[in-house]
Amino acid sequence: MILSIEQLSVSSGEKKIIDRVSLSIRKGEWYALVGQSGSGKSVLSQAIGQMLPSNLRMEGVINFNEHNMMSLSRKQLGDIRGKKLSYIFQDYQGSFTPFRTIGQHFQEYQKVHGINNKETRRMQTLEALESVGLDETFYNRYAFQLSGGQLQRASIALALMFSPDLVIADEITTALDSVSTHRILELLSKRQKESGCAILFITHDWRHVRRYATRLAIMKSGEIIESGGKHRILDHPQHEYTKQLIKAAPILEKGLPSGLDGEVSYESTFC
Amino acid sequence: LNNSSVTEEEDKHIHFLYNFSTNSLDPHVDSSYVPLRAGITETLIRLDEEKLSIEPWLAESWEGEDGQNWIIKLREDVKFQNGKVMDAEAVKMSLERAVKENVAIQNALKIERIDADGYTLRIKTTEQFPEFISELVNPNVAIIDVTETDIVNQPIGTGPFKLTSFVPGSKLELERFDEYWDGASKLDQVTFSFNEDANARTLALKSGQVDIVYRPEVESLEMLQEDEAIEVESTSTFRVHQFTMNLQRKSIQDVNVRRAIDALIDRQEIVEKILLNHAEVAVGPFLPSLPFAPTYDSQPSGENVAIKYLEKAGYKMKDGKMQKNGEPLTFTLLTYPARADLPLIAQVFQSDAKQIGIDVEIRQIETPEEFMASNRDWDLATYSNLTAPRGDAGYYLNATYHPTGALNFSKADEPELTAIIDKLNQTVNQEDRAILAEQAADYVHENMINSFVLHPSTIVAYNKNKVVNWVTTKSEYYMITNELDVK
Amino acid sequence: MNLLSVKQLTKLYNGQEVVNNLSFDLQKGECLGLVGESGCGKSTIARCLLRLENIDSGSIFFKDQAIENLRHRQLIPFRKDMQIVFQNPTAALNPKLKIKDSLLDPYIHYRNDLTLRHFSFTSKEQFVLQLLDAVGLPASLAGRYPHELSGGQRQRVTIARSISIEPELIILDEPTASLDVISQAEILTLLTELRQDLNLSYLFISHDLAAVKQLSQRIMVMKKGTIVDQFPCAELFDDQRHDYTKELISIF
Amino acid sequence: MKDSFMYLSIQKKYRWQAVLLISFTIIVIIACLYTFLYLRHDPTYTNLDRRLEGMGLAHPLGTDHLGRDILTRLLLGGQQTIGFSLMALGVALLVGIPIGLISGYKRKVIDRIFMRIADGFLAFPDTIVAIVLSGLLGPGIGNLVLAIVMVKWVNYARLVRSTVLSESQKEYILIARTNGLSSIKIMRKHLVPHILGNVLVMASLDLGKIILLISSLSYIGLGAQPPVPEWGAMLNDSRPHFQSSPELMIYPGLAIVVVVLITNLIGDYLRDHFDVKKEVQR
Amino acid sequence: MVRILICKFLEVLFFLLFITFVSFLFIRLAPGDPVLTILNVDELSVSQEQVEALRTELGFNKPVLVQYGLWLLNFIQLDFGTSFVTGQQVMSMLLTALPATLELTVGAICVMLLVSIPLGSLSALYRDSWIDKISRILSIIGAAIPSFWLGLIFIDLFGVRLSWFPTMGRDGFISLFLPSITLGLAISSVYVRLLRSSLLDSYSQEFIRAARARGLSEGRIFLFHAFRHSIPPVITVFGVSLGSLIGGVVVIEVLFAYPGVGKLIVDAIRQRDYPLIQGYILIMGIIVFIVNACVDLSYRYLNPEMKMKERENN
Ligand SMILES: Nc1ncnc2c1ncn2[C@@H]1O[C@H](COP(=O)(O)OP(=O)(O)OP(=O)(O)O)[C@@H](O)[C@H]1O
Ligand SMILES: Nc1ncnc2c1ncn2[C@@H]1O[C@H](COP(=O)(O)OP(=O)(O)OP(=O)(O)O)[C@@H](O)[C@H]1O
Ligand SMILES: [Mg+2]
Ligand SMILES: [Mg+2]
Repeated sequence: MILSIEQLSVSSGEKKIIDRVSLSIRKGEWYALVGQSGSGKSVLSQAIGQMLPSNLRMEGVINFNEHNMMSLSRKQLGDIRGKKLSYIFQDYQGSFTPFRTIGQHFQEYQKVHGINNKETRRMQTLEALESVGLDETFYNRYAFQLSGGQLQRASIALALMFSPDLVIADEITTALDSVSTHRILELLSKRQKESGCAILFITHDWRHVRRYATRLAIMKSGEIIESGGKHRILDHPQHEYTKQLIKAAPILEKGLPSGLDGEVSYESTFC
Repeated sequence: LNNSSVTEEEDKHIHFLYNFSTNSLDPHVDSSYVPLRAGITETLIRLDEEKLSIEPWLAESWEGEDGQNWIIKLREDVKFQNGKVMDAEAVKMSLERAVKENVAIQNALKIERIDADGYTLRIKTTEQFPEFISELVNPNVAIIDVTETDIVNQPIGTGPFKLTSFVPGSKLELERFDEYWDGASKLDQVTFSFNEDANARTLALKSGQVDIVYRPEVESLEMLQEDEAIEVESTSTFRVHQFTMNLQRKSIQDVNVRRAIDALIDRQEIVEKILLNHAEVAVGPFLPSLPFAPTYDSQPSGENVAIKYLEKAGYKMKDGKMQKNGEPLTFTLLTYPARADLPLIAQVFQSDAKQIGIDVEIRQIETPEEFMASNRDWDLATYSNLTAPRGDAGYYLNATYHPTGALNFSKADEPELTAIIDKLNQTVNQEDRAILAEQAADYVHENMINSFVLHPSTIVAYNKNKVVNWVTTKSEYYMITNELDVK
Repeated sequence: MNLLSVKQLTKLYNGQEVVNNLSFDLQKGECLGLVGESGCGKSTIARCLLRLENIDSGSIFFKDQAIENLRHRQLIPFRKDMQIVFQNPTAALNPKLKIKDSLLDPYIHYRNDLTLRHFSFTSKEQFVLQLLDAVGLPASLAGRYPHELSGGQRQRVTIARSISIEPELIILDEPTASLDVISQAEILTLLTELRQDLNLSYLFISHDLAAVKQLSQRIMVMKKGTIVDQFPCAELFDDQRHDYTKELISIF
Repeated sequence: MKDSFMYLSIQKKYRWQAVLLISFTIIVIIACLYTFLYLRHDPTYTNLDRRLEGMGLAHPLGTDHLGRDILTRLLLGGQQTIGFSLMALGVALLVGIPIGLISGYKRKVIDRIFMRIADGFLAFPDTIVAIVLSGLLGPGIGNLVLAIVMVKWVNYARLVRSTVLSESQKEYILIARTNGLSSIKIMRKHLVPHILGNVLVMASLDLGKIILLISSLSYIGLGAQPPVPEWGAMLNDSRPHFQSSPELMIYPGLAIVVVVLITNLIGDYLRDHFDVKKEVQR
Repeated sequence: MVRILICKFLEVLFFLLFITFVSFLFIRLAPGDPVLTILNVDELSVSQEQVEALRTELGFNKPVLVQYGLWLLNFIQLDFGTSFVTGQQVMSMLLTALPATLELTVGAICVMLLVSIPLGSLSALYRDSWIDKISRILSIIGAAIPSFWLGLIFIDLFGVRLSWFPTMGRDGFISLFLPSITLGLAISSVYVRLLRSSLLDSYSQEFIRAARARGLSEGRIFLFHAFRHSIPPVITVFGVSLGSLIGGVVVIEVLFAYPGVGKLIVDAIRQRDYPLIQGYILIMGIIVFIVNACVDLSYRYLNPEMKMKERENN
């Protein structure tokens, strides 16, 4: 068990944004979180890394790697964040500070996590970029000089740099077109297999759940209404809302409601 | 005054604070006259402050019976601050430079030719010009060594102090000139600085930053006087604050209206309450102590007198307004802020006039001379004028009452008066001149061509525990002298 | 009869061909799907067809009349027969206008040249209600401002506005891209119904193959400014499809 | 800078401020109206026997150096200062908004010409223009207003222009164009309501600046003329009495501070108000 | 590259022509002229013919355009004319006074930075805390206080009552304190608020969240990410409000009898010293132009996006 959340509530003033949610993620699994817009998925994901805005209060228990996240000092949190637990956000452009180059981001990242030799840092950066298919010309580029897909790849490289135990990916492809989306997810899945990390994958798109997830949870209005194995939920949804959600998904070909055969292998189109 | 007791043993130093600033020290051009006032330069002729007549200074004597050919003998013991001897040739060059650099001086001196011979100057004026010698009092005719290169920042004169440094708009540092012809000063150094804000000047004296302050804030004098260490001196000047009447305006053309206006001006109260007694009530243009100032009978004044004059002129009070033929009497009164008391006088007049049903519209302007000359849609103007800047009445009478005068804003064109002035311009003899000037002044008063309010005083405050031999002059020309000393 | 026919349309931005030599026809009552990855020029085509953008070469025939060179005034009779729905409904509604005012905007301007067949009303209020009803929105929204609506509701409002003058052609530029799955499905259903009820023609732009397949009769596949494939919907899974089309299918 | 707000984004917090502001404003207006309708003292009546009196029943705030009632002058000065500032602002708006609208919407030649002119105007430091202009035209509040208009209109034109430029890229303007609206109608119906918010915010913040500018120019003697009791001019008049009767400078100074404070608070309030809406829209 | 230089050059030329022409027009069309001041009518007798003669000599009777042409001709030869009042070269007068003004301005900017950076940063970092509230109240009040009034209070307090600083003039470093503190405080309230809101804006950006997620310390985030991102709006406002800063300098210089260009120009306006006014406007225009060019350059440095775009275009 990498992460276990028990009875977590987040509230803003009187209003409860997340209401007693429990959830656990196992080592190396791809855990999908699906649900209505504004149901609190992003808030939940930020609560895990203790990154909520100051006006939100939270209670409950978050255990990450046997640490109780709530009781850690800022320093300890800083060590965990980025090293053991890393994030990829939807807004690819915004994930990079606009006036620093990609290389500088990697450098700074390694520096704060204790790698002191500049040359080592540079080598590792190039390696990491290489692993997501970006060559060294990207090292000195700024975020605005990369396409959305390239930036998301850089984010992935950054997030997986220290082989974290858990990567939280919050709607990382909604801003990309379908072709790029596909390539990014393929890459993420490949890198996950290599590094063995767990992924908390927040999405709206059933196709991605069907293709990559092992388990999933469904959120609505701050609560998890259903959770379990992928096949169980896709084939036998219990909750009314889940049924609606599945029904509403656009279908290209007939006969693939469960996604069982969605895992057909096909040529990876990138590289 | 905490610093005042700390007088330096080895260095005798005085810090003087003046109320105008200048960006140039060119003695021939700078109209703030700082080089002369700071004791750097001197003129050939000076004003005797007691007798209020002219006396030789760098000159020894002069002659010029015909009023056109002048012979000036120079002192032979005068040296410039660079050690050169001041002879007639140097003076000639200096005068020529003044005329060349300064149109105003060129106009004022009317020099046709100068000949130099040892220590004697022969000067011919373009026309008969009896005031010529008194014009030489003008600080812009100071004698400097024109062979020096940087006259603007480093003028070399003959005065008791020589310049060591100059910060434009801020201050001069001066040092004793040991070879001064009239006996070197006992002071080692003098700082002559500028500040145009009267408050700031007062504050500087109070905080002990400076020793002598020229024109401190009138309102703060009481407070200054409470300080044991501070002496406040006040001396009337040759200046007069007057109401200029625009004789081209219909209502003003009536002498009774002019008299009413004159009667409305509450001089005593203005002197007491606005200038806090640092002024002298004026009836005519010339300071009473001047030899040619007429004596006047005391005249009734006040609202009732004014109303009587107005009734004589055909005005009646109706609906609270002074009217004639259904037309209410109103005045447009010009004033300008450069002399801070003028707008106040204007406002007091406005308020007083309102009491007898006359509406006065005050219009504030920036440059009064230019405005009054080019705009004629005003009735009255507060104006301040030097009436005998160099101890002679010729300048004021010519400028203000002669039809061709540049300051004749009343547009006075009285043949009788013009004749007196013309005659004055031909007369060389001082006594005869005085009589003519008096006649003119009487005529002005009789016909109320302008109305005079007061002669403002120059106020100087200084630290009497330190400063010795300070003299406040009427002409305001002579400030830092070789006599000045510290205790 | 071809409602719209485009011949060799080319559009340059900064000297670069964004739309390159493109030709296609659109029949009356038909829905033509246009797919392609982002940045391939789909929105540019939409803007060119409406003449919001001047084209660099080629011709556009609307109801067999060339409109590529017409001026503002001359275009008005054509424009009242074509409408557009944009991807981002927030930007497409003036935030300072109430919903009802936004809805009536086109009608007010074309009112004199219009004869409405489907909508009949006696007052503007009534018209607004009919429009809202047509897209399945409650009447209570009429008095609100756009920011008080959800994304899906806003998109319905823009659709309602586009059908208010009963145009013959509606260009739908990714109308569902910013919505969640449930709203997406609802909008697609709504569009299908409206097309049948009002006999509309659509040019449906999207990069979502499934959505396009659901709505259209024919599909065009676009890549880098040119059309690489064009086929009836039923032939989507045929073998002779272009490689790019196959890739799109495969990643779906 | 998209949202520069001074206060919390929680709306409840605004309420007391709004109440405070409105009551302040009303007090100021009433005070000015009071003198307008009923003057107990003639603001120009000088009484040299009663100069520099302290507070008292007859003169609640005492008298000035000419024995005039300070309260009356202060309140009348409020009318002058605020009135002329509003006038300057109003004229600047009337000039700036249409020019900005046209140049932002029409672009091309008009815009280019405008931009050049605006650049030129911006090259002159605004306060300097005001100083030079009112110095040269002669002191007087009319000239001062003219000078302020000259330097301020550009700001509004620019603000409007940039708002219009960014708004007219938005799709609702495109749609309005496909709907056959003429340029004038688009400007009137779609753009004007949009710029009003921004302009209002800027104007209310500007008002304070203009009041300060008018009074500082009056203070260095370039503004209102005596005996008009403009606040800056009152300050200037009281300068000689700074040592002996500092209250003469305190009253008008405080009056300026309070009024500028109020206009600034209103400006901030409006800015937040408009910003909060924007947040929701996003 | 050459083309760009030529364009820039033309732009500068156009700009100079514009401001000199407009200011020339204003100056000459305004009522009043310096002839009577030059002739010192206050003390010397002058006849009306002499006045007219001087007016003709100085060319005031010629049409404005001709006067401008003549001025321009001299200007091209780098001759800015001589002051009517002092007879000195206008440029040398301005250049002697300029360092004082620059000192004052730099001093004021330093004060402004010293006040607004800590205050603005703290109130953004500790939003809604007491320090935020206090700095907000201070900055609102600060924006409402006329600078000359503040200056008088300072003079009274620190100059007279406490005698810490000289009240006037320019006499070494110490005399710089009061004027630059007054001016600095007067302008800093704007920047406190600006920096605060700009920082808050930065902190609401996604990249800050991303940096936190990477485990960077708050101090590092502030220094290397948030603060730098907040500078451009501050600089923009600085460039735009440079004019009012220069105007503020005038008021302060008059108040403190500080011998800078501001005091020079107020005197020049009073005396209608045309060449000096003209020269002043020209110099200030150039300074504003240079500063704004620097502001543009700093954008390029702060915002790599602009720098790259520029490079592509060349
Ligand atoms: N800082 C905050 N203060 C107050 N409320 C907040 C804050 N952040 C989020 N919320 C509220 O919490 C709720 C959940 O937001 P969240 O971003 O987690 O939704 P989501 O499930 O990620 O939705 P989406 O699919 O659209 O991303 C929303 O109603 C939102 O308004
Ligand atoms: N006004 C413009 N100026 C310059 N280039 C433009 C302009 N508008 C669009 N482009 C460029 O034209 C290309 C096509 O843009 P377009 O918006 O038509 O793409 P799209 O297919 O609609 O993409 P998306 O699916 O993201 O909406 C893009 O590369 C874009 O950068
Ligand atoms: Mg989210
Ligand atoms: Mg598009």
